Formats: sequence, C-alpha cells, structure tokens
Amino acid sequence: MTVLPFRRKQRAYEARQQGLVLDDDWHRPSVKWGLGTAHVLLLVLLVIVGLGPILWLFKSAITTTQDTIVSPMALFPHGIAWSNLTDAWNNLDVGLYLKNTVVVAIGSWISAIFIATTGAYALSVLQPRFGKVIMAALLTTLFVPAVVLLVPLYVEVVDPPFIHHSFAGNYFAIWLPESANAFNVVLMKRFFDNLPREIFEAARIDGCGPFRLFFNIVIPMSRPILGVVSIFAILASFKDYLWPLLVLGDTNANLQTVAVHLPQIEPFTPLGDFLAALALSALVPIVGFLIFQRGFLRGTGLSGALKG
Amino acid sequence: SASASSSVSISVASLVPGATAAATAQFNNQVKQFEKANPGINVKSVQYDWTAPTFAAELAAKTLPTVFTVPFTDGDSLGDAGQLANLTKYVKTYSWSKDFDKAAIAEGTDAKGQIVAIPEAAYAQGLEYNRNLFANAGLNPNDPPKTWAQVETDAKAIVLHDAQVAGFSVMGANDNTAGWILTTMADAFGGRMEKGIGAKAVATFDNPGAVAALTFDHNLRWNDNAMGTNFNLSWGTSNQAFAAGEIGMFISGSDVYTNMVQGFNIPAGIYGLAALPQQSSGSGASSPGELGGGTLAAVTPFASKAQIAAAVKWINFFYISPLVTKAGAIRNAKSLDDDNQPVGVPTFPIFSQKIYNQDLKWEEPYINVPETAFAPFNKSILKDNLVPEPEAATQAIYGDLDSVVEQVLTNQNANIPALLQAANSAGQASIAQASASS
Amino acid sequence: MAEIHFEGVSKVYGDGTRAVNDLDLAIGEGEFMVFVGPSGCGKTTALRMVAGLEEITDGTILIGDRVMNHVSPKDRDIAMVFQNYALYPHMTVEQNLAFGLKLHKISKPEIARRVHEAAAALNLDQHLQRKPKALSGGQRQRVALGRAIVREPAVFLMDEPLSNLDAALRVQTRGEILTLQKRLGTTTIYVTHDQVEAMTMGDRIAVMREGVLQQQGTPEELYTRPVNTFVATFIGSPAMNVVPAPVLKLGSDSSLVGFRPEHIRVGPALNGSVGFNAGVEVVEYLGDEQLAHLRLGELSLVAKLPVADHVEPGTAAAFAVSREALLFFAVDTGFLTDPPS
Amino acid sequence: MAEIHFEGVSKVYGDGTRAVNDLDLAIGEGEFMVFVGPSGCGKTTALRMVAGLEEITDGTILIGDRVMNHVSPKDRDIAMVFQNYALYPHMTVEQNLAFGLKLHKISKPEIARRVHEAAAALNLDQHLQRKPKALSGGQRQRVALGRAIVREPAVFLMDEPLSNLDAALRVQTRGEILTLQKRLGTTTIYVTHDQVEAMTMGDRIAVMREGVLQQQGTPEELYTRPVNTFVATFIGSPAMNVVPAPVLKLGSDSSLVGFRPEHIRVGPALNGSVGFNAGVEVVEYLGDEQLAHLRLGELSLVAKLPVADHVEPGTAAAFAVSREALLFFAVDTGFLTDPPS
Amino acid sequence: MSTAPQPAGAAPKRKRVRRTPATWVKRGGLSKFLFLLPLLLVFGLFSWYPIVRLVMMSLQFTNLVQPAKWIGLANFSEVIHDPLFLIAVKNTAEFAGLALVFGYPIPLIISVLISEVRKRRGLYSALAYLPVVIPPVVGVLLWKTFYGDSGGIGVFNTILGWVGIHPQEWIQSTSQAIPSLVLYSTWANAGSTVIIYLAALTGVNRELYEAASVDGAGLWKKLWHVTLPQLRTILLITMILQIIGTAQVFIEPWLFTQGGPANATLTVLLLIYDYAFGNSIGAAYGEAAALSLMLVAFLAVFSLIYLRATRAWSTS
Ligand SMILES: Nc1ncnc2c1ncn2[C@@H]1O[C@H](COP(=O)(O)OP(=O)(O)OP(=O)(O)O)[C@@H](O)[C@H]1O
Ligand SMILES: Nc1ncnc2c1ncn2[C@@H]1O[C@H](COP(=O)(O)OP(=O)(O)OP(=O)(O)O)[C@@H](O)[C@H]1O
Ligand SMILES: [Mg+2]
Ligand SMILES: [Mg+2]
Repeated sequence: MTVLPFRRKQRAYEARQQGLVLDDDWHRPSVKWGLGTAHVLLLVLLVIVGLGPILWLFKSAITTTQDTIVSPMALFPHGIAWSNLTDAWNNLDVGLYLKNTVVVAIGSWISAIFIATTGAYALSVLQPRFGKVIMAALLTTLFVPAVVLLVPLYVEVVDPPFIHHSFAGNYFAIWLPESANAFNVVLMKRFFDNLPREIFEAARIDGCGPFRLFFNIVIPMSRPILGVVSIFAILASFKDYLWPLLVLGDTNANLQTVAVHLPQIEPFTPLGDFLAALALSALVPIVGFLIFQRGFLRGTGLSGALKG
Repeated sequence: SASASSSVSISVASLVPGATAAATAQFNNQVKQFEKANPGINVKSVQYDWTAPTFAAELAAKTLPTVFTVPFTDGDSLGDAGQLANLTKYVKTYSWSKDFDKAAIAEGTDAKGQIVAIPEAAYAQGLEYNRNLFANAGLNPNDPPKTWAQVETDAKAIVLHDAQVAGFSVMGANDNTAGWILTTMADAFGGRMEKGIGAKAVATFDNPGAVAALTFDHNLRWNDNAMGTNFNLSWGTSNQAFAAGEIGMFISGSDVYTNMVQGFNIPAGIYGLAALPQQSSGSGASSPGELGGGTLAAVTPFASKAQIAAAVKWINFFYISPLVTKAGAIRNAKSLDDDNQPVGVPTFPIFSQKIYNQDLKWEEPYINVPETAFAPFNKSILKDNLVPEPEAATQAIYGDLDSVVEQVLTNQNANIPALLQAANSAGQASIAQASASS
Repeated sequence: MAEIHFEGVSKVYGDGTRAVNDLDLAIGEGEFMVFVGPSGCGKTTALRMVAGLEEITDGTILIGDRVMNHVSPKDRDIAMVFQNYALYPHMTVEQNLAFGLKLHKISKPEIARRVHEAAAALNLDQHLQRKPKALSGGQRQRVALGRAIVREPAVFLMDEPLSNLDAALRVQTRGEILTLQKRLGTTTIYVTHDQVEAMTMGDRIAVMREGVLQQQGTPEELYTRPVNTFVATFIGSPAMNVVPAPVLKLGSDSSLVGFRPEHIRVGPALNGSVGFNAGVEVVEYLGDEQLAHLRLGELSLVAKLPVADHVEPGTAAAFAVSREALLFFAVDTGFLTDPPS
Repeated sequence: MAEIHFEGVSKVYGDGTRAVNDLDLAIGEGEFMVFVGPSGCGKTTALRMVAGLEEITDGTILIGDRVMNHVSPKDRDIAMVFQNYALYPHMTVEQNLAFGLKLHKISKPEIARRVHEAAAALNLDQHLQRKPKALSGGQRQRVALGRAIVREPAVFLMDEPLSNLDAALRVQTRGEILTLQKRLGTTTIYVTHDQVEAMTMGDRIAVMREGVLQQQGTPEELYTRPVNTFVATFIGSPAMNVVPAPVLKLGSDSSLVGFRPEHIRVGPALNGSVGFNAGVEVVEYLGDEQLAHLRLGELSLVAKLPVADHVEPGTAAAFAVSREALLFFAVDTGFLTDPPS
Repeated sequence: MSTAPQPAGAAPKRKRVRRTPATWVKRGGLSKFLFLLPLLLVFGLFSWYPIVRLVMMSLQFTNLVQPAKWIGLANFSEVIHDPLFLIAVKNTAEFAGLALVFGYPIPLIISVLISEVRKRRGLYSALAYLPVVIPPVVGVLLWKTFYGDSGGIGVFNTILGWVGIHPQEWIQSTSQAIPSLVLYSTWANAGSTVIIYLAALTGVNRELYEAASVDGAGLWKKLWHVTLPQLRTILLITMILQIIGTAQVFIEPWLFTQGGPANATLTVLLLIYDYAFGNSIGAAYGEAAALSLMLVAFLAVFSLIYLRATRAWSTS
C-alpha cells in the first residue's frame, strides 16, 4: 500500500532534479505544445524502432514460413503456426544451446565482476606504486579489437604457458578471457575514484584492513556500477560469436552457445522455424533486461563513473 | 605384426554432429570390430565436420583427431606446407594403392611426390533440376537440357509459368561458392581458371570459357530475368531453396541429394540430376569438362610413427575397404539403408572404373534412391571429361572469383573481361602467397 | 589514554609541497589541543599523519611511548571525526556506530550498550534505524561524533567537525563535544580555522602558518601575548588593529603597534592613553555592541563600542586607547618586542 | 528599480509540503531586506518564487506594479546569486560575467565596460581569463556576485551567498556587498540563516518559521522588541535566556521572562534589578569577553561577562539582571506581553 | 610557553624509519599485490601476452604447425600491396563516416528529449535501449529477413511498397550495402549511447539552468550555452569511442554479406579475418597480424592526435 505513493513521489522528485525546462516554462503554451508534441513523436518513434522489430520477430516466430516470405507485414493470413516454436526448441536444439549460453553468461559474469572489482579496487583505492603504468596498459588494450587477437589467444588457450593443458572445449576458455575486459575495469575504477575517500579513511580508522574495506565498504557502496557492469558482461556473452566458435569447437552441441549455433543452422532451416529460434534466443536477454533495468536506466551507476 | 606389448592410441573423425543414435551406434560397432582385428590399437572417436574458418586453427592447436578428412582442394597444399603426415610408406603396403585413379591420387600427393592424404570419396558437378517445375512448365522431366541454350529456354519457360521461382540459379555468396560454381561453368564451357601446378601455376581467369559462362549468367539475369531475386545463395541455402521448390535448375555436386534428404526433407519425386552441358566456346578454348571434387582422409603431422601406421590401418578399414572389398561394401551400404539414409547417390570413381562398377554391384541390393532421378546423370557422366579443381591456392582463387560473379549478378553494366582481368591479378597473388607457404 | 608527541615531523607531498615543516609539539594526556591557521597551513596534514592516513616524510610521531610512523591506522587506537562526516551511506545509524566496535571484536551486548549510551547522549535514539541520507546535517554530524565516541579510543582527532553546521547548531555542538571530552578524558586534537572555536574550546592552541608552528599556548596567552603580528591578527575577531607606531606618535619607524578593537574608547586621550582622530565609515549593529569602521589617513581601524556610544557614520571623532593595551612588534620580523621606553 | 510585493503568497510542493504560507510583505525601492529563519522555513522558496524558478501556488507577487506570477525568469529583470555560485564551469570569469549581458543584447563596448568595472570593484582583474575550477571559494563567490552586479537589474536576489566562505572572507565580503548595494540602490532580498549577517546587513529583517512570517522590522526593533519567544531566541548570539517568570520570583505561571546574556551582571541584586544564585558550569573565554554557562535548578542560562569578572567553574555565585532589560512572553502563545505590574 | 618559529632544520632530527619487507606488509603492500593479482594474471595471459605474440607473428611466416620463420617486414609489404587492402580501408572509412553521420547526432537528440520527459521517463529509455539487448547475431539475422535476404521481398520493401517506392536491393547491391549495414548498426548501438548521455545529463547541475534563466536565456539558449558545453567532454569521448568501434566493424559485414557483394563490404577487420581464417591451410597468419598492428597503430595515433587537439576544448 505504501509503496506506490512513495514511488510516485520519488519520480516527481527525480524529474525536478534535472532538465533545462523549468516548471514554470511548462505552463507557457509554446513549450507545452512544442515539447509535448516532440515527446509524443519520440515515443511513437521509439516504439516503432525499439519495439517494432522485436514484435515483428515474435509475430513471425508463429507465422508460417510462406506467409512471412510473401507478406511479411500481414497478420497471420494463414493462421498461427505454433509448430515453429516446438520445431525450433526440439529439432534445432535451441533449448540446449540456450542453456549453454546461460551457463557461459553466468560464468563470464562472475569472472568479469571478480576481475573488475578487485582490479579497480586495487588501482583506485589501494593505489599500488605502478598503478599508472598498469592503467596505461589497460587502456592500450581498448585499441586492440578482439578479432585481431583470436589467433594468438587461441594458440595460448590450447597450450597455456606453465599449465600446458588445453582449455579448448572447456568453459574456462571463455570465462577467463572474457573477463580481461579493460572497459569494465576502467568503468569500475572511475566509479570507485568518485566515491568519497574519507569514508575509506574512516573505515580504516575504525579498524578495516584492505579486505574488510573491500567487502564491507566498497562493494556495498558500488551497487549501481555493479549493475551496469553486470548488464554489459552478460550482454557481451550473448554477443560473443567467434571466440566460442573457435574454443568450444563448431561441432560441440553439448557446449556451444546460441550465437554460434544460429548462423550455422540458418542455411538449412525453414524461415519460420529459424525466426522462432531467433525469437527464443532473444527472449532470455530481453526478459533479463526488463527485470533488471530499473537501476540501470536511472543512470546512477554510469553517472557515478562519468562525473569528475 | 606389431609387438603386442606396445599399444597405440589414435583418435578418429567420426560422424558429423547431430548424427542419429543408430548411426553413432553403428560407427562405434565398426570401431569395436577394428579394435578386435587390431589388438594394440585403441581408437577414440571424435565428432568432426570440416569447415574452412576453423580447420587451420584447430590443426595448429592439435585439437583435430589423428585421422580427419579434408577436401580435394586442400590436400596437396596442406602437404606442401608440412601440415600433414607423410603416409607414402604405409599406403604402399596395400594392394589398392596401385589402383588409384590418377587424378584422384594426385589430389593427395604433395610437390615431392609423397602421399599425404588418401582419397576416399569423389563427386562430379551436375545440374540439379526440379522435376515438378519442369512438368508444370510443360517440359519433359526425363529430358533435362543438354546444351546451355536449352538451359536458357527451359529456365525462361519455368519463369513464364511461375514468376515466383528462379528458372536457373547460381550461388553468389562471398564464401568461395560463387567462384566455385563459376569455375564449374567455365570448365563446362571449355575454359580453365589455372594452368600448371604449385609455384609455377598461372591464373588464367580471362579465358573464353569464363567469359562465356559469365555472359550466360548475365544474360539470364538481366535479359531473361530468369534468376529469381536472391543472388546471395550459398551451398546450404541453395539446397534449402531447391528443396522448397523455389529453384528450377542449379549447379552443385552430384552428392547434394543426401543433404537435401537429411536437412530439408525434400519432397519425394521433385529431385532430378543431369550432367552439365558440355560446350566448347570456340577458339583458344580447352576441351569442355565436368569439374569434380572429393574428400581425402589425412593424418595429423603431430602423430608418432606408430600412430601413423595405426591411422592408415583405420583409413583402410573404414574408408577404403567399402570401396574395394565385398564385405566392406555390404557392411557400409546396409548400415546406411538401415538408417534410412540414401544409398546409390552417384559418386565418382576413386579407383579404376572396374573396381567402381564391382562396388556398385555389391551395393545393389541396398540401393534406395529413385533411379529415374539420377538416370540422366549416370547416362552421360562416364562419357564426359572429368576436370580436377584448380591445383594451386584453390580456395583463394574461388574467393578471388566470388566478387566477379557478384558484380555480374548485381550490376547490369558489369564489364566482364575487365572484371576477370582484375580478379586475375588477385588470383596470381593468391597463388604466389600459397606457394610461399610451402 | 596517551600523550602525543610530534618530533621534528615534516610532510612533503609528491608534488613537492612542504605541507608541514619540522613540527615539534607535545600534547598531554587528556588535553584538548586545537590546531588553527589559515586555509592550507597544514592542519589537516598534521592530523592525518597522527591518524596514519598520510605517510610521515621526516621525523617521528609517538602516541603514548610507541613510535607510530609505520603503524597502520587500524592499530593506533584512535578515532577521527571528518569534516564531511564520512558516514557509511549503506549502513543505518546503528550500524555506523557499531561498525568499528564489531571490527574490534567487542562482544555483542557490550556493543549494544555503548551504542545506545552514545545515541542517548547525542539525542539520536529515534534515528537509529535510518540511513545517513535521511538525516539532517546536524544529525549526521552527531552520528559522526557518536562513531568516534563509542570507540572509547586513546585519541580523538577532529577535522573541522562543525564547519558544515549553521551557527546555532554549532554553538550547541561545541558545548556537547567539550563536555564529552572532559568526561572521557580523551586526548584530543581538534582542527579548525575558526578562531572563535579555537578560543572557546582549546586547553591549548597551536597556531600554524604555511606548515610552520607559530605559537602554542592557552587561549589567554595567545590573545594577550601573541608572539608576532600573524598570531596577533589571526586570534581575535574582529582582528587586532596593527598600525605603524609613528601614526600614534609612538616610538620609531621600525615598530608596529597593535591594539584590540574593544580597547578603543570614544573620547579624547586621558592619562595613560594615546589618542587619535578618525573618520567613522560604517557602523555595524550587533545587538549588544556595535562595530565602528574607522579611517585614519590610509589606514582602516575597527573599534568595538558599547551600543550606548553614539557614533555617526560620515563624521569624525576623537578616540583613545589605553597604553597598557598596546603591543609592539618589529617591522621587519613581525616579532613581539618590548614597548619603547 | 522597483518595489516588491508579496500578497497572500503560498507555495505548496508536489508532495504536499506547504513551504510558504500566506506571505504578505512589501519591500521598498532600494531597500535591503533580509530573510532569516531556521533551516527549512521557506526562505529559499520565497526567493525562488520572486525569481520565477518556482511556481506560485497562491497569491500574487508584484515587482514594480507588474504581476509576475507567470512571467518567465528571463523577463523579470532580476539577478540572483546562488548559494553554490552556479557559475558556468565551461566559461571563463569574463564570459561568466558577460553572459547575461550578451543575452540581453547589450552592445559589445558596453559589456566590456561593465565587466571590467565590476571586475575591478571585486578584485577579479587578474582572474578574468581563468575558469571557475581554477578559483578559490572566495573568488568564485565574488564572480557570482559580479555576475549579478553587471546586469544592473531592478532586483537582486541572494541566497546565502556567504555560507561557503570562511569567517574572515565573510566579514570582508559582507562589507563589499553592502557598499555596492547602497551605491546602486538596487532593491535586494538577501537570504541567510546566520543572524549575525542578518543584523549587520539588513535595512529590514523578515523572520520566518515553518513557512510563516513571524516578524519584520529593523534589526534594532527585532533585537529589542521581538514579538515572540521564537524571534527573541533566534535573534542574538548567544541566544536570549528565556525562563518561566516564577523562577525569578516575578509574575505568574502563565508568563515567561527573557533577558539577554549581556544583561546579566555578577553580584547581588541592586535596586531595579532582580537577582538569582546560580552554579557556574563552564566558562568560555572569548578574548575580550567571556561566556559563563550557568545552572539554575533545571535550567541553563548563559551570561556574557567582562573578562575582568572572575567566575570560577564549579562554584556558585549571585547574579542580577536589570528590570528594564526584562521582556515578558505569554506561556501559551509565546507572544510578547506587557510586564506584570 | 610560546615557541618562536625556528629556522628549518634547527631541531635535532630523528633518523627516518627505514622501509623493510616487514613494513611493506604492514603498510598493506601484500594486500595491494593480492588484489591486483587476478587482474594482472587475466590481462597478462589473455590480453598483453597475446598482443606480444601478435607483434612477433607480424614479423614471421608461420602456419603454427611448422617452425616459424622470421621474415622482417615482408608481411607488411604483402598487405600493403594487396589490392584488397585499399578496398578494405575505403569501405571501413565509409562505414565509420556514415555511422558517425547517423549514429552521432541521433542519440544526442533523443537523450536530450528524454531528459525533459516528466512522466514515465523509464519507459522511454527502456525502449531506446531495447535493441542493444538483442544479441547481435540475432539482430543481424533478423535484419537479413528485413532486407529480404531470406526469401520474399522483405519487410522494408513491403513498407516502401505501401508508399509506392520500388523495392530496393539493400545488402545485395554494391552501392546500398554499406548504408544498409550502417542502418542496422545505428539501430543496434544507438541505445547505449543514449544511456550514456542520459547519465551525463543527470549530472548537469540544475542550478546552472536556473542561473541561465535568470540571466535571460530561453530554452534554446540554455540548450546551446549550458547543456551542450556541459556534455562536451562526454561528447568528445563518445565520438572517439565510436570511431574506434566502427573502425573495428566486423560482425555486421561478416554475418550480413561476408564482405560482398563484390567486396563492397569488405572491411579491414574482415580482411584480417580472411587472412587468418579464410583459407583452410593457415597460410596468412603473418599478414593478419601485420594488418592488425597497422590498424591498432593507426587508431592509437589517431586517438592521441584527437585527444591532443581537443584537450583545450574538453576541459570544463
Ligand atoms: N595530496 C596532496 N598533494 C599535494 N599537496 C597537498 C596534498 N594535500 C594537501 N596539499 C597541500 O598541502 C598544504 C597543506 O594542506 P592541508 O590540507 O593540511 O591544509 P589545511 O591547513 O587543512 O587547510 P584547510 O583549512 O583549507 O583545510 C596545502 O598547500 C595543500 O595544497
Ligand atoms: N522540491 C521540493 N519538493 C518538496 N518539498 C520541498 C521541495 N523543496 C523544498 N521543499 C521543502 O520546503 C520547505 C522549505 O524549503 P526551503 O528550501 O525554502 O527552506 P530554506 O528556508 O531555504 O532552508 P535552508 O536554510 O535549509 O536552505 C522544507 O521543508 C523543504 O523540505
Ligand atoms: Mg583541512
Ligand atoms: Mg535555502
């Protein structure tokens, strides 16, 4: 009962916090109509562009192949083909590949968060002697596209130094390299940089060592940016194509992800089934995003990393 | 007689991923038989599917099995680059090693004359046609075109009857398939894309056959409007479109029927296969021919001597014996038939014609493909002149030719000779690069 | 409980700034020591070195008789109140107060006891379950204080703990801090740049300037016997009037003479006084007193007068200062000198 | 130049907070009006309504004789100094000063003239090419002031413009603002919660509390004749002592009696005085004066005494207050009443 | 009691306390190292060391099976003389340029508008971000059907048909292929830029707008004189990030067109990929490495120049 008014108040306050149009401006007709119209147009545009393709995909996932090809914008001229979905799930093994992808995503997420938080914490809060050098080395990697490193990285993963045991066909071959993402580390570090130093100092005086400081103070204060990096890391593992193809093998149905699977089945699959497979594959990240979007879209995490 | 004390382990390429449980069981059964016959050899089976983008990397990373297969086009280049084990010594111990078709074994022989890969299957390019569309357009499905001119008239007839389909289609994707089909057609028009072998090979894209083939495509595309709307088809999408009844005629290997059955449940009765029309394009042209290809079994260069020996034994047992021994032939055909997979799809002889015919006879009881579908092909193919794929830098050359085909299909004003000339210098560079690697 | 000794302590920052220069200072057990000085004089730096938040470039800091130079802050048994509170935003008031105790492995009931005692003393009882975001500035300030108190440490360090409060709250909290410190008897260093705070709170005051200790002593000593013009003008508000001696027809060119605004009377000079005529520029009414801004040639003077004295802005008048109230300084060094005979 | 009229002005925020309640107030042309009151009493809100930054829920605001309720801020001919400066961080000092003029299409040479005049008056000449980031707090404050001055508007609005300055700078800038406002004769509303600022600067002061205007008048009126206990204790520092009348053996239970700390003397009651005995708890030394915190039963009192009076903490002594200095308030309403006969 | 200030160095100095491994641990050196270790390991193994390998490979001939041969700069000259090199550079530049023209202003306009929304702002930004959530593989394959590449004339041509425009060839035409890829890319990526701008707009101090209003600025003036300058730094950063990102464009041309038709969408990264994986015999890893390094070097130098050139401008 109390949640609703509270949320509404929250939002009104938020709206007050920003914007170049003052409350009073809103009462002038030119602003009210001009901006109001612009907002309605924007909403229509965003619905068409942002939601339209997805709705079309879901519609086509249950449309017969023939209908989709002949009249792509019509609504079910020959009825609904639920069989597309079952075909995709069973015959095209989308379910299995989705499960694999989720495993990949969870592992990548954990390792990305682990590396980004510990590394950024060391660089931003503990400030080791060669921090600047390490930071520069991290930034350099942003210029090196992933595709470019495929070969040397692959050679290394199949015959890692010291270990000499191939990681090919093993999810660690994705989880670990995926966490070497300088962007996440930099984002996290910028956020930590903007946390008030005095709180860390207060904690140290209160008796925190570096580990306590990390777990009891820094991590609880970083929830917004953890959300941002989580979304980035999870989306990245749904995105990744070439690397899983290479290290998990293009033939390994027990491991491979949907991103690898879909282009492979595209040539052999009737369009209706294929679009159903696409829809099922897109569903997981979309639903995940809708569940977790609140804090992310409010921008507290990102603006914490952007300011200063 | 290997000393019983020293046992050796090898891994072998098994079926492609997604094979049925029955097929897998059947394969494992064969492994067991082999191990029983060869005590001291342990065989581990690994799913395997050759794809260009990952093959070299997996080879280098030692993630390939000990025994694997590569296409004809790659055998000698890989051998020249030291990426395959030398099998000469081991192959020579088998009697069938003397019976190879010369062209076939050449694909597995490197520049030094060593056998680095063993041919195990071959096919010729053919003209796939849709018997239903032929019948609907008032054409005789049992009398497919024998000349390129007939191909054009039939294509027009098909389109005239049903504007939604392509009368004739060629692969146009930038994944080397466009270049491959162009080379096939050029050969049939009496052209050759390459002369000589190895470092001495010369790209000859600008040949009359290629010009004739491209002119033919251009004509159907822009004048007759008989090639449909999709010019970006590749091997798989062509098969899909054909099985879906969207293509009247197209060119692909004689063995694609298997894929259409396995992948697309092609409706019974629509499939027809003919040999490609053979037609010289006049002065300066070579004799027209059917482009062929195939698969080689090879062994990783990282294998020990004992592993190589065991690997060749496996190759003999699994790949070669069905072709040259009665027991092997029956074992293979029966298991395919049991699994409802096509038996009797035309391939091309790897050994002598005599051995091929003998093999067919052994298989006869299990043949399950419609005879009428393959009759036109079988009737003429043996008369035709079989041409191997360009020897040097094969895939690279196809890649260089891809863009020529795409230009012709997407640009009405494409200047065919100029395009070929430009591609030719790229092709020559590809040859130089490939030879530098050996 | 413990004394604090600075022995030749210097701090040079990475960029070469010498923030504290050769500081020697002893702070007795239970003493309330105030550091004052203008912005950037090194007060915070000195404090942070005691806390162990800043490395010591040179010299030694002892707490009790233990050299602290390389002891980690958490092992120094100190508590610090930060200028900006530095409360843990993700913890409730109660958790904020209890955090340090938990880390020091104090037993649960003991923690509860101390936290509730402190909360009661600071009037925070009703807010224990709130997070800092939901508190007013004054309440936050009190939580920050409470966090230090519950620790019952050997040393309190406070860095301008009242600078963010409004005047009323400031006066009130000033009293609370003092009462508390006296009760616990904890050695305390208190940093401020507000000389009123320094005067009212400190047992002793240390005045710093550009990293160098100028003078230390009781408020009264500093007010009545500043060692140089810097201390003289820094301590006391409005500031002491310092003018060249010849202006008041006293002594030589090499002398400055200083006198406090409250020592100026209206009227001609009597015996034992020096007199001067000055223009009245502005008069500020303070309720119980008034400040008259005077002009004497080029010089501005301030006089603090009873409200009964009627001085009209824009007019000129005669003023006098008792000779006893005059301090003399050398022009070149600024040091206090004996009055000219 | 213009008067400002609040006529029955109220402001209710979206969440129902009634920040300003039925405010009636007239500010004369060229007058310096100070709004004071505790935090959250609606000072800023009132100011922002004049500026047009906040919608007026009820009532009318006039500047000159124009109703301003729905006039956009840019058309009101006002200038505002924000508490946090609100300087444009991407512009140099010069650009900051010139921005408003440019928007008002003042000619280039005129802009240059005004900017340089203001810069000279505020001692900003050397910093004209710097960006705000490179300025100290005091300098930023002066730029914010300068930005208002150059505009030569009809009305100045200043929201706690000195709250971020340290004490010394504050006193100095206070003078500068006053001089300037007098010279330009611009009607000014000045918000502060510091009653010293209010007393020294205001021609008139308006005291607010929880959105309601309590009293308005000259500083002297407010100091000597506060209308209720709220104003009495809010104006003056340390605050007026307010105790139940019976404690001093005066009047009835329904009366409170108030007297200022400086009106307490040490010693027994003479004629025309009332006396009381109280314990001395803490004595704060202020240099020229001392504050004695006294305890009278349950009650705490503060006395401001000359340094010459010796009062020992921990002892008890007799104190007296002149009857003339006493103010009487009703217990129930807190309003000033006549002294009991 | 009073201490006169002494000249520096007059007081007897104590000896400075020495650093030892024990003090290093005490002052937290060990824990710094422990926290840094995972990052150093992961980046060392999976980023920095492969980059070193890449540099080595660019100077070698290797198929990774046979021992590598050192061949100096031959790989670089091979690449430069490859006729595809210039095509790839030109295509990449065209893609980056077009992507900048579309992809840069649109998110800015959208986010400024969204930041003025008073009710349901979350809905607006969620809609804007939704395309980013779609995995690119799914997005590209979906858009292939939009472009009519999976049979039929496609969604876009159908819509164009409603308003009487001829069907376009989209990715099958040499001239429309790159714009088509840019169209997809803008759709897929604009959302993340919108979110970044929105976050930056949240950080703009509201008082600046109020000050500007009082100073006499209307809506447009506030937008121009306050909003944009406040976003300047982030605008500059997103621009360079976008240029770096589009210079590395791969997945779109690779999944849509494999670089076709007729090499019209062959980008630098696709060429690198082709060198490395396009031939199954692994003959051109050296060229792939060489071209990679050339791209990286170009981007690094470009960014440095860019940051230098805009530094004065970006500091607020
Ligand atoms: N981390 C640092 N690096 C370099 N110089 C610094 C650093 N911290 C402080 N300083 C400089 O050291 C000097 C002393 O600074 P400190 O903070 O101790 O002054 P303060 O007396 O506390 O001043 P305030 O009253 O303004 O807080 C100043 O000149 C300051 O600029
Ligand atoms: N946007 C708002 N929404 C709701 N309530 C508000 C808003 N702004 C201010 N208030 C409330 O209105 C009342 C008056 O606020 P205002 O800012 O005018 O106080 P003030 O007198 O300026 O206080 P201070 O001295 O702390 O600045 C307060 O209770 C405050 O919480
Ligand atoms: Mg400080
Ligand atoms: Mg306010």
